[in-house]
Amino acid sequence: MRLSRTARVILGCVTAAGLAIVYVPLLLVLLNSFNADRSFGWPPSGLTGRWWRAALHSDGAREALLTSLKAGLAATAIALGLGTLAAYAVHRHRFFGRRTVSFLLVLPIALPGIVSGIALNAAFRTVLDPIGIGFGLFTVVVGHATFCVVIVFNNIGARLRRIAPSLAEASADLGARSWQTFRYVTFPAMRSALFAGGLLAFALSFDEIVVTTFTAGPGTRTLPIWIYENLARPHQAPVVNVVAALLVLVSVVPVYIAQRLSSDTAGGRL
Amino acid sequence: MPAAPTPGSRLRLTALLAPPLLWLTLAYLGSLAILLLSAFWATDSFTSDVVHTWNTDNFHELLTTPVYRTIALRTLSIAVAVTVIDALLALPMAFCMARVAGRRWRRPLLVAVLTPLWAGYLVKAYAWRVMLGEDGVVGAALAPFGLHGPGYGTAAVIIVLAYLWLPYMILPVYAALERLPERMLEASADLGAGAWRTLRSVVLPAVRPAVFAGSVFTFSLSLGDYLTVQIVGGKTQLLGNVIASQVTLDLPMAAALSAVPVVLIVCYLAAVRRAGALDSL
Amino acid sequence: GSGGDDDKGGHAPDRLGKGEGKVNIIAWAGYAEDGSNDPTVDWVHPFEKKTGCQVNTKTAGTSDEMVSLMKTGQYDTVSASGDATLRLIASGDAAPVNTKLVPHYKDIFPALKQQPFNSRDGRMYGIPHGRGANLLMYRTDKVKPAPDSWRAVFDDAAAHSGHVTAYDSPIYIADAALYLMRAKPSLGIKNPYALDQKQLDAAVDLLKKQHKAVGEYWSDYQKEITAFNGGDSVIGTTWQVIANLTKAEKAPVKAVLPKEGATGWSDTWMVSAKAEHPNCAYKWLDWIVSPKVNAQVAEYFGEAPSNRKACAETSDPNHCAVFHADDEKYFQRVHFWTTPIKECLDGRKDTTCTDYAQWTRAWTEVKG
Amino acid sequence: MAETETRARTGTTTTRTAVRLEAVTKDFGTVRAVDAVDLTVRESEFFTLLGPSGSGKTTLLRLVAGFEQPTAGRIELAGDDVTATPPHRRDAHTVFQDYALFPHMSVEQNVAYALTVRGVRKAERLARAHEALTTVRLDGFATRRPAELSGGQRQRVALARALVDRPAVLLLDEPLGALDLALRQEMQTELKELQRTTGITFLLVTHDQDEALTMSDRIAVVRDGRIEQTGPPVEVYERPATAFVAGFVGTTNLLRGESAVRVVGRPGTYSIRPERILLTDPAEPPAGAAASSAGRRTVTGRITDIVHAGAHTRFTIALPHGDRLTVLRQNLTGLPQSARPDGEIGLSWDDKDAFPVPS
Amino acid sequence: MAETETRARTGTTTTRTAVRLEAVTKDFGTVRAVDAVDLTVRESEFFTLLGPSGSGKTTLLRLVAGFEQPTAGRIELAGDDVTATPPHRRDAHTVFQDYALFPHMSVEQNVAYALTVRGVRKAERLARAHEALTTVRLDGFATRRPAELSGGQRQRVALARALVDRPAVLLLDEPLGALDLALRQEMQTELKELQRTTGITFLLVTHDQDEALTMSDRIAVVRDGRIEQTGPPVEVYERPATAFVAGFVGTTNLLRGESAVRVVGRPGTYSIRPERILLTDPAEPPAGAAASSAGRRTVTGRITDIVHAGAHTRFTIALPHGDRLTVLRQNLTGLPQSARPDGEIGLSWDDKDAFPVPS
Ligand SMILES: Nc1ncnc2c1ncn2[C@@H]1O[C@H](COP(=O)(O)OP(=O)(O)OP(=O)(O)O)[C@@H](O)[C@H]1O
Ligand SMILES: Nc1ncnc2c1ncn2[C@@H]1O[C@H](COP(=O)(O)OP(=O)(O)OP(=O)(O)O)[C@@H](O)[C@H]1O
Ligand SMILES: [Mg+2]
Ligand SMILES: [Mg+2]
Repeated sequence: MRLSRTARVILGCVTAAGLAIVYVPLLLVLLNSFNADRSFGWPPSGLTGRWWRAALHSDGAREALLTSLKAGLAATAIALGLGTLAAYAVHRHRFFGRRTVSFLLVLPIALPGIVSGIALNAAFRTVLDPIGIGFGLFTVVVGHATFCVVIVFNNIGARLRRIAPSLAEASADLGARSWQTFRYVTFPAMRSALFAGGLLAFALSFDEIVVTTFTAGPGTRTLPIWIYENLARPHQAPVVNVVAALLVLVSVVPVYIAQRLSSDTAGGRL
Repeated sequence: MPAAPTPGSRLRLTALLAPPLLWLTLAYLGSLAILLLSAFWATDSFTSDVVHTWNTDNFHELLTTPVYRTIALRTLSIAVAVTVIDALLALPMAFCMARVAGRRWRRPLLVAVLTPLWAGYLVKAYAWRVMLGEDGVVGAALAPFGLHGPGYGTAAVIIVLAYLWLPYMILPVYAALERLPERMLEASADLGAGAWRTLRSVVLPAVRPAVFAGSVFTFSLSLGDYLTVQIVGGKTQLLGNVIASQVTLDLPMAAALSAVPVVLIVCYLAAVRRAGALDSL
Repeated sequence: GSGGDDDKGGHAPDRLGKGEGKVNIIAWAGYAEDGSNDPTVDWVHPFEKKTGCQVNTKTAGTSDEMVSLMKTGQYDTVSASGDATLRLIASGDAAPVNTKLVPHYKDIFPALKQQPFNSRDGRMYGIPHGRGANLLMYRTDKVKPAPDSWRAVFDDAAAHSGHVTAYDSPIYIADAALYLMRAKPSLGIKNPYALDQKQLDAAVDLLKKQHKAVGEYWSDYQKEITAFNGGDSVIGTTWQVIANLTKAEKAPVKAVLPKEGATGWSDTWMVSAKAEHPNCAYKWLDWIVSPKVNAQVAEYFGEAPSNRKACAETSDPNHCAVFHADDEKYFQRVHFWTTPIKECLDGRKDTTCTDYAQWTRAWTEVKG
Repeated sequence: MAETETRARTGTTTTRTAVRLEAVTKDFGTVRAVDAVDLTVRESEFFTLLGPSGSGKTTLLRLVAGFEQPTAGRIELAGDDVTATPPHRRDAHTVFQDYALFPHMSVEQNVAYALTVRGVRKAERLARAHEALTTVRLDGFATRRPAELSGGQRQRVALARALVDRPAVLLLDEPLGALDLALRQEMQTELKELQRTTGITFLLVTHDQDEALTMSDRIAVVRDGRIEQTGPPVEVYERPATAFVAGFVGTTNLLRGESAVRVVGRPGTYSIRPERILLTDPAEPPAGAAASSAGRRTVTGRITDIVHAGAHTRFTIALPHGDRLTVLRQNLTGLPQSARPDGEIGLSWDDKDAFPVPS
Repeated sequence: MAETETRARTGTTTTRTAVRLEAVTKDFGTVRAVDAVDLTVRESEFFTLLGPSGSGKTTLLRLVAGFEQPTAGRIELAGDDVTATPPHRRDAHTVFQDYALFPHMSVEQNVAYALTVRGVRKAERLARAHEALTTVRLDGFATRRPAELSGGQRQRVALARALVDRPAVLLLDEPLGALDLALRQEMQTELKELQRTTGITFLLVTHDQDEALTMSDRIAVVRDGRIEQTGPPVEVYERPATAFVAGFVGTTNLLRGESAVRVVGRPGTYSIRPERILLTDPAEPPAGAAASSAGRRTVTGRITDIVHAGAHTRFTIALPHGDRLTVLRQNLTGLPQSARPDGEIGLSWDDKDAFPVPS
């Protein structure tokens, strides 16, 4: 479609404006991480680097980051396994209730976090507690994995739709067993989708707070929970800004890699 | 082309489906069932202990108390508004990214849209709180035009939620636009349609499922949110807040309240599934 | 526990054994600092070093959350406020405390001992930790003349429409009741936590009227500070510490105890009836009210310490004065948070009072 | 003992039958794609399945390869029942219409794949891959990716990949469909040559009659999941078993009922191939020795269309009662004078060229 | 005034020229897809661009449609310079190779699209859409979705969609490429018929020489972005301007250098069409009147291959010095006795059939 120059300029402006709006709050976060004013007063009363120093020495933030990484990685790993299996079943097989499966998989992410959270909380209490498994990292991982599965499912599904089924057939035809077909043909073809899906799942888990609140045990403090607690602490809010600013800066790398790996697609699907 | 069932493939299918479905059922659907079941229990009003006597009082109260209806409607309207705003923003942005910007620009633009997802939901919400405050950036930016910022309240909630969920809308719409064959657009132009016409008759119908897919996120995430409301909502109260405030006091009532978004979202999903949204997620 | 109501909550231990090496705590933000947020603020590590009890802290945002967390049975001890304590006692989630096993108990201000919100039938169900009043804060540049009555946020709230703030919890209904005690004696309110249906309705009506003028309800520090700092809120309830912090940001604010008195909170460290680590829990209780630590917490969090000797340990010599720690006259005007129950707390026998569940629903309605 | 003997005997037939289908039926839901097909392909034969779109050719091939399970019936490869054998254990390789090359592997890796999954040592693997690439004249392309090849080159890589471990049977699903005509003709010759030199059994699927006629040892014409006729190209072309075969394999003039009586002189259904009709000036008797002998039929008509199609010219001729005949004439010598649009023209053919077909 | 006159004059030429390209060049980066092409298509003409894959045919068509902007040169439609006109303002419609039907619209809506965007009233729109659908014999399918149609039906919908508002020029990019042979031949006839009855100028792109030869009024043979020859089918076939054209349009025996001297008897490059060579028994003189007259050349060879290709048989014959000739023979009468594999055979052709081509 050939757009007129004006149309292109307008579209460009809307996009630029949109992106600007997306980034203004982030810039503010960055700015506030240097704001001498503890409660983010606007305009800043002065600039200081003490929050950055404080953040870099904050064991709490470091531990929370570690917990979040652990939870995110574990949940992503489970999601990758389960999501891939489900995507395979749905996209490479025909069976009764095929569409219901994708419907059900979407539920955990579509239902409000608070509903999922209290449901999981209630279930863990009635089921896990009696057998001696308390709330902790494990329960957080279970909660996160549940809504991460659909992300992987969607990414792998989209990829499977584009990989000609004849590739796997050609492999079998040439004498490859199922696992060989997976190792030599299917997995390489899906690798970038796995990465993109995994990254998005990880990001989702990394930023989750509601379900986490209801599934975390004592001492299990993920980064968002740490942020939540520290926003309510008298002297900590600026340190939170430092952490957030750092996260944004650091996250560009994996996001960019994911985009590169899956340059043929939109790179990640929700 | 999905293969038809044969004995061998049925076994494989079972092997493939069993783990995810088992997980889903045990970890999630089971939990949901337990929760919804507990909506039929009562609570000791003083100790907040759940009393296991079967009754429908919670639902009765839910349906007869006007304030719940008001809150449910307000929540629904906010979710709809957020979804509409995001769709209106995402369409031109995704279009520009996928079809107007040069190939070299696509990846950086997409990265730019995705990166904020990592900044932390609470941090962003608090940043907006600062921006929307009386002396905030928004007020300062609007002042020269003689305008006031929206302050804290429903409008602020809509703005911030729309901001938070925007990437979730852009992503599927972008994917759909990128997949749209150039041929379709050429065919339309070839038959005499100008850019606007092509947009309306060819592009929009093609991205509709993707918009619905994105709306699954914007709609349901808005429907259940309660933290953003606490931060910028002023005195606004949404379903999520009511559920959150009841959870610790009266779990059965919270469960009954939870049934409201569950029903809304299941209906919504069923509706958009027909439009092919679930395949475009 | 089985059997009668009295058995509920189990028994206090007669003597302590060896530490279990671990203790799980539910606390308000700032009550159990381990230096991870600010390396200079740490009274957890010294405790761990001293007792060998590893501390796991869960920070709760509201009293309700504390109650529900305690119900999981995974925690040994909690810093419960008065609007949670009775519920924990009644549900049997909290056990009575043998104060003899807490050596520092003897230095606690007597006014905090054997209170309706921390004891039952003469038995203490926890160790008092600290207290504070819900003050009236206002922007001196925007609110003139300086208010001295809650009237400013109730009947006169319209003057600052859109900029009034209030604490976001059902317990705030007591603030309205407190105001009505004086403003509408005909209602016959004796105790703001003992309201019959009629009295509750009156309070709710008042709050609904106030709702029109409210800009936002606050529930955490940060919100309240930014709101007053930025001028989004100009008048409303506050805690002393918030007032101090806001002033430190150079915002023109002032906090007063209005002439009607005020509601307030007094936190109590309680032990779970199902505690897996009761010995460490007792060690924690004693540690946290020891003069030095009690002073540290009180200063960091911004409250009046409960240990008389703590006033000598504060880094700011004026701390106890600022927070009226030993000013019993001051605290006589404060009605500490207590969970409203059916049985009227003011002693009325001819009527049933409204309970917390009803307050919760009423609060939902107030906010609309 | 008795069993061994039976085995041995089956073993003997093995040397002659490469593929055998017995009463094979395949349903997709309510669609019967393949309907009780019996088929025997001999060893080292170039066998073609020819039929219109949707007739079930691909399904037949996929049944042989093992990608589909028959609803009923039995499939043998080299005398062994493979009905329940998965694809990777059948000694048959497929050349897919879309080639199905592995995009992330080099040409060499693609070709060596069948050896890789069998665990053949790397050195041998590469040697044999290069040998196969040489066979298809692509030895210079070993390290390229499939995306860097043209259509014809990809086609050859697919061929090399399927040939590398010398399967007993090669299954080809319209392997030339995506190529342009010149390339297609070139590849036809190459394929035929390859089959001759390797001695591998080729089972080809196509809807292009020219391809089928020029390449095959035998053809099976498929229609609606059934085989209408099996035989060598000449037989299928010259003696079509049904009107459908007559029409689908080559163009023909089909004459039925009244028309048959008028034109052929007898009732029934007849096929007269356009190339069998001789054009003459209406005045003159038909040229050549057999001109007016018995067994030759002559009619007169009017030319309505003349299309020059390169090697031959196609005439459409209207007979007096509205019948139409198509006549093909090689562009070898000059045309009869009257062979111009609207001209009167004489047509003649040998009686036995009006071949009766069951309709 | 002067300008009006110029306009008027241009207007006069309009009645004769539908499409004109003047020195049109198109580069994609460093690839020159179209190289200084001059081309004139007359009104109501069926004009075909014929060439191998990658020769630039599609690019030429897209330049005319307006999807691509030429790097240099000028494009006229009906005498008007449209070089800078966007596609939706050019009076030409395209039938895409993959049809490019709008998947979310019914057949009817697809066909009516050109009218819809012009704001034609609904009643008229539907009436004309149905008319167009009737033209392509699809009137029963109006409410279906494209996904519910077969390939041939989709092709016809695409055709109806492009025809509905009677554009001056119809651009067709290998419209029959995806269809099977029988259907393709049927559609060829229909397309030709449609062009005749509507009088619309057709500009067709194909790589299928048969299609080009049988359908076109004129053919342009494209190679590497240039036009090698333009002319009516017979001319392009019979008098190829270059060796490339001779080889690409129909099969031919190209004889060069030594071979030419040996076989044709003269130095140079010559093309002898396989159908122009007569097979005789080597003993007998060639049959017919011109047998031994001057201007006829006779040689003897050995048959190496005989392929029965339906209407004709293709012989490959080895001449004594290693030259090979392909000979086509219509299956009209019996073969010479020696026409069997490995048999000695005589070949003869008219001297003027050995056509010299610039190489
Ligand atoms: N997986 C499938 N599910 C349902 N129907 C199918 C499937 N595969 C084939 N069919 C149907 O079976 C019939 C035969 O299909 P098949 O692909 O074998 O035909 P074909 O002869 O190969 O046609 P073409 O020349 O178009 O490739 C068709 O009607 C087709 O729609
Ligand atoms: N958009 C493009 N970008 C870069 N190169 C292109 C583009 N389109 C075409 N080309 C190149 O231009 C040349 C001509 O391509 P074109 O598609 O016109 O050929 P064609 O004759 O239509 O071939 P085919 O028969 O395969 O369709 C080719 O070398 C092709 O690679
Ligand atoms: Mg097929
Ligand atoms: Mg092309």
